[in-house]
Amino acid sequence: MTLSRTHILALLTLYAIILGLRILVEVVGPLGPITGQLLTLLAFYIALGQAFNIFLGMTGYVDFGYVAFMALGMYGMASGVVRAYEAGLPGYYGIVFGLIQTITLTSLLALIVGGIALRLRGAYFAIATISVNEGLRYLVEGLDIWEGSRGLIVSGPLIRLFGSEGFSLLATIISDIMVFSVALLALVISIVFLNTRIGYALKAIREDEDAARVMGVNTTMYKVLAFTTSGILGGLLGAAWSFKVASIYPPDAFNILYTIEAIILVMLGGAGTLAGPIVSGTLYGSLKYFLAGILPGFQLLVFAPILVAVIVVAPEGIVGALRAYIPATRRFIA
Amino acid sequence: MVERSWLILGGIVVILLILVGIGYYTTRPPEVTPTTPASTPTGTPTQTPMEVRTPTPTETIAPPVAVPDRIVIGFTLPLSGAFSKEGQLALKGALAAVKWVNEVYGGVKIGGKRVPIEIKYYDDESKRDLVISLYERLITVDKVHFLVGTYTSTLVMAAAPVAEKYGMVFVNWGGASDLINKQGYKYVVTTWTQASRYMAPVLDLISSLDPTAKRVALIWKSDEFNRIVMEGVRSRAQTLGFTIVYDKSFPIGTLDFTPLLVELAVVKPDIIVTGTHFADGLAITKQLADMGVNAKLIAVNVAPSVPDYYKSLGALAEGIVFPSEWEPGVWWGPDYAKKLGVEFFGPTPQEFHVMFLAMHGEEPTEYSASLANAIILLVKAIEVAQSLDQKAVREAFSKLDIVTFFGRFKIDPETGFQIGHQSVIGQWQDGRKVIIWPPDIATGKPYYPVLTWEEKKAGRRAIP
Amino acid sequence: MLEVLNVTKRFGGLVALKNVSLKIERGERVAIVGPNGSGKTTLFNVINGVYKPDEGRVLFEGVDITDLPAYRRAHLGIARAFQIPRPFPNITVRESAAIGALFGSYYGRIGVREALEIADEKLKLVNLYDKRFELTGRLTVPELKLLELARALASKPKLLLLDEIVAGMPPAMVDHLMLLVRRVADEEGIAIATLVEHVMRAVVRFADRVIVLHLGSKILEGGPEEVLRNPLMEEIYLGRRWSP
Amino acid sequence: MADITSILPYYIISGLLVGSIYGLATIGLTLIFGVLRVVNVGHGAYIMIGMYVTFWLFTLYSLNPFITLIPAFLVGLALGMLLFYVALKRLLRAPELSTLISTFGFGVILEELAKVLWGADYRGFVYSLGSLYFQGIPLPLVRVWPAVIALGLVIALYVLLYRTRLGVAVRAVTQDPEGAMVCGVDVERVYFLTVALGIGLTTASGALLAIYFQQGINPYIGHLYTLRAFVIAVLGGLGSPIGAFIGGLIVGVIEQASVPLFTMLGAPNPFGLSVFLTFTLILVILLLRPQGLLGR
Repeated sequence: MTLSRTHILALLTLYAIILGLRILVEVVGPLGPITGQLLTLLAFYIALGQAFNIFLGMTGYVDFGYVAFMALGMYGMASGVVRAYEAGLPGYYGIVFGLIQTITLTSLLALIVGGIALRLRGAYFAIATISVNEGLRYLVEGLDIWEGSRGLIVSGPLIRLFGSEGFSLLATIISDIMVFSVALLALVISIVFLNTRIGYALKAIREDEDAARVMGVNTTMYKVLAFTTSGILGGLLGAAWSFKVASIYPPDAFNILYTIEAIILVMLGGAGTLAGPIVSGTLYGSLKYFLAGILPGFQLLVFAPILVAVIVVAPEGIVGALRAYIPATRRFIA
Repeated sequence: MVERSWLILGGIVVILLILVGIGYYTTRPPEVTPTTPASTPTGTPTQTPMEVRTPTPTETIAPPVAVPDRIVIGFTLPLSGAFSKEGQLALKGALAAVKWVNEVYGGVKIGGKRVPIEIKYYDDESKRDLVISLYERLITVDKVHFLVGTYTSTLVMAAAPVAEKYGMVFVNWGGASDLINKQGYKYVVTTWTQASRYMAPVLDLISSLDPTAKRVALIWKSDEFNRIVMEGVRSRAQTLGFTIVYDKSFPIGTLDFTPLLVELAVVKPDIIVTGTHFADGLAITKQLADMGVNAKLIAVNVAPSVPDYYKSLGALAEGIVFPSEWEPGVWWGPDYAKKLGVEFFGPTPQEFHVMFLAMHGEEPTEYSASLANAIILLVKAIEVAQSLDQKAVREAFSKLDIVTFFGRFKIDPETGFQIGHQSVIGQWQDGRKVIIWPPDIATGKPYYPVLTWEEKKAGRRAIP
Repeated sequence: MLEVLNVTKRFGGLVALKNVSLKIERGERVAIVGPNGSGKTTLFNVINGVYKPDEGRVLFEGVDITDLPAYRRAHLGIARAFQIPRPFPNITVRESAAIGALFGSYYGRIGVREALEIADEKLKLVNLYDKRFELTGRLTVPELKLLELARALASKPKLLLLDEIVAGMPPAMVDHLMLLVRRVADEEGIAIATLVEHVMRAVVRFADRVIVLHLGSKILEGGPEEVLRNPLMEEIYLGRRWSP
Repeated sequence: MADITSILPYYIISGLLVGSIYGLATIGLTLIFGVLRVVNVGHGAYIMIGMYVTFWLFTLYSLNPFITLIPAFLVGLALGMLLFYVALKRLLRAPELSTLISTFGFGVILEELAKVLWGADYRGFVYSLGSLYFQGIPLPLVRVWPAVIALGLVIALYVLLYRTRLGVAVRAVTQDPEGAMVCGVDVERVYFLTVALGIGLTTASGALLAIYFQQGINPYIGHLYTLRAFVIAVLGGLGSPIGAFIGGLIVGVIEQASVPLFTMLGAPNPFGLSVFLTFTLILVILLLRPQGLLGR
């Protein structure tokens, strides 16, 4: 799709609404059932979907090990902070160092996995990435990297570096801002990609990779580019989230469930669409959150059938279906 | 063709439904009737038919503090996902505690009034992302007065920062990791014995029984909890002069322990200590039996403290030793308080036991008792503080030295570490859990050395 | 401009191309003729880089491109229109054509906007302009072939490889298409190599030169009339008759 | 520990036993993928159902666990049919990944239903047949027989696929659905039967796993096997049932036999590293031979 100004404006408006609500909640307190952390949770899902969409939605490759990027992001940030604390450096050094580590680790992983495994196609690529993810997890546990299975706990160092107040700020507002920024960054990058050569190359790859090569698309480069971008964004999201969970355990951090969630977020909204992750992130996040309160213990029994029903009715995703069946929406929903 | 396949489909669905129905009908204990969804979030224990909210006795003394007409305690529990068993057990305890406070005790004594309590809870699906936003919802939307924790360290770790941010007292009853209280949180109060002290008394027990049994083997799941438990066991072993002859871990998610057990059979230790949770605790016991690996004493973490353990393993569970924060039959009552020279508060162990049985039709477990205890302690702290102010209640916790049905409660004022409570050691004897350590509250004698697997299969019971 | 020197390509034990050499000059139209399995398609794949030859070299404008990957050759100006159109079903006609422009010999010199303009221009040329916002997947087969051509032309090629583009099209359209290609090629100085299996009439009208492949070897080369009259042809096609 | 390496044969036998059940537990996954190109993300849930069927029938009616294999298989067939009609039929022509969501959702529904019906308790039973002795170490018969039965089922499947008309149709659809359709194969019926059969075999393998391990059965136990099944499926070649079985054997042997080897090398956490080794092996195989050991 070619993005018009209307498309971009509509997308940014959606973002602005969520961000605006978040700020409003911060200032005046929760609006009914809408709390700051709920909005951040939604932003988290939106960011996850938006970041993964750059790879999954645009290239059609399924990275079943996507959570490895988030995990490395969490570990990168957390170990940076811990290192700074142990070295007696001021806290913001730790955060800067953590960010650098996050970006280095995730881009390294993306380049290595992308360079090697992206030669595989379809299900083979998917399973190769599962193996990378699980392999990493057991490597961390088996060789006791980053405290191994004991888990890397950051809340202590953070409290000592920034004080209780500072830690609270980090765990809520600052990491919230980071989550929102990642979501926004992922959207902006998606828009930029779609409006330049890159987007066309990725779409050609998704549709027919061999033909794309003959037409002059350097498929390897664009695939690795999308993979790396998507991976780094995932890593940054993990880094932001590490302040919130305050502790990182390998089985949790490398949990394949996050990958499945990311796939659901992309597919539910509509792969390759820009508004898709916003719609699906909001829907998915709020369903989970509110059902947890309405039917504690039974919410998944309501949630899962809804998921199945939606995808059976609209296999191309919500936004995809809207665009397909209501042509008028194509003018402003991308 | 299609029609026939529909017929087959229909037929098999019927079979399926029948099977499901059998399973459901025969296994449904009366108390598992799902709570009516609409009313659960308010947290009132709707499943108890005799539930009556006690009207607050009217003692008309001008209240010095603004007292609400009820005090709401909020928490999340893993009611689905990996820890749903523990979560469900804990919820039953919470309901029992509310009933005791409101109906037996008559409500929290504050500002000259008696105020009933209420619980509000959500299902966190054993997922940390949800824990964060749900705890904030409890604080900001539901405006609960106090928080208690959720089950398991990893989830508690995610919840604590939120409580901290809003300066809410957070009574941690379900995270045993030593690390929680090492983070410098100001509002986290832990009621459990830390993991490092949890299983070590097993070695004290053996020292007192058999000075010749010195060769210990450790097999443990490499998760954070069992790792710390084993560190505690190791250091106690050193002090008491044990030799550790085998010490290996297995990754989370292992159900086949053959490679380790074969090695263990070669090593032939006197004592086997396993660090496990439920599924692996059951599996490892079964496989020790299958492989015929015998020892003078076999201690298994976590799994045996739940009655399901005996139900699943039958006679094979005989003689298995396990640690627990609490067991029904641990009569840590007013006598114990008197001996320590501290106050006793809450239901006596017997009272709690009877009430719980009446409410849920089953014995309380470690998890049920832990959450119930957290709520009862919170009530006491509020009464001591005579205020709903978080700082005041937190200080009251620091000053408390008290015994409840759960045992002693005393924390390190700075960190919130539990230093008063101690874990107990139990043993399955003839189908019943018997407390065998510490001696002053033991309900029976230890059976030692334990029966071999062959003897158990032949039907012998561990009756001392 | 294009030189194929002694190229051999094997697949396992099967020799698909045996020591084939040929030359195509700027602006020239060459038809490569041969029955099914003669190695035509393999030859195209060697020229545009899908396969690497086992022996021999490929030169383009005097540069050895034997080891260049397919996409680099596209940047140099070698474009290909596929026999069985390989549409990108889920994107629009206009975008499909624009991909040709973006990654052809304009590569790196134009942005999306210019590419879309070029796409529009070529779509007008092949009469698909009205359908430019349709999804490619909704086009008919002849329309797809036109799009395939538009996309190839949009890349501003120096050498256009037409992969049996006329097969399966109504005769009237074939003539129209051939005229169109010829006109554009003349205007822009594009050399064209086209693969032909049966439709010999088109060959005569269209090609300056005909190269005949059989069982992987080049057996004939020359002007169309000359080649068609050669008795070898009848042998190759097993006595099959063709319209003159 | 010199005597530990000397019992390596025991480890290998033990690995083959558990591996053959892993293999059977993977066949359903790979069969469905081969024919429908659907990755059943909820695979583990059906294993869990199979385990519960065996557990309940044994505990309630003292039915011989090996006989429960039949009802477990039937329940699987029913579930497979249900899965096909509810979650897959309408998505066959939809974007490939949409089935990922519906199969995931279906798996979650089964798990949550199991939790509501049977509780989240960790259950188990004790059923013993005595032991063989190999190198002086007991090899319980409740582990030997399930492995033998798994092998038998695989042979039966082989016969079904290669010696019957249905099998020919299934294989034809695997190779080329459109071609098969042209040749008069009712592709949708083949899809339907494949899903039913695949899920049936999966629940049957769950029953065998229940006999093998007997303990720790709970609604979420399937997760332990889903990932392993993915890996084994790729190892054997996606879509190749026989390959999956051999892949299972290999993974079983690696899991068991690499532990003493790592111990000998003095690794701090040999068990964890043995799992790491499994995944690394998969990666290497994928890169060298992406179609898997027996893939086309």
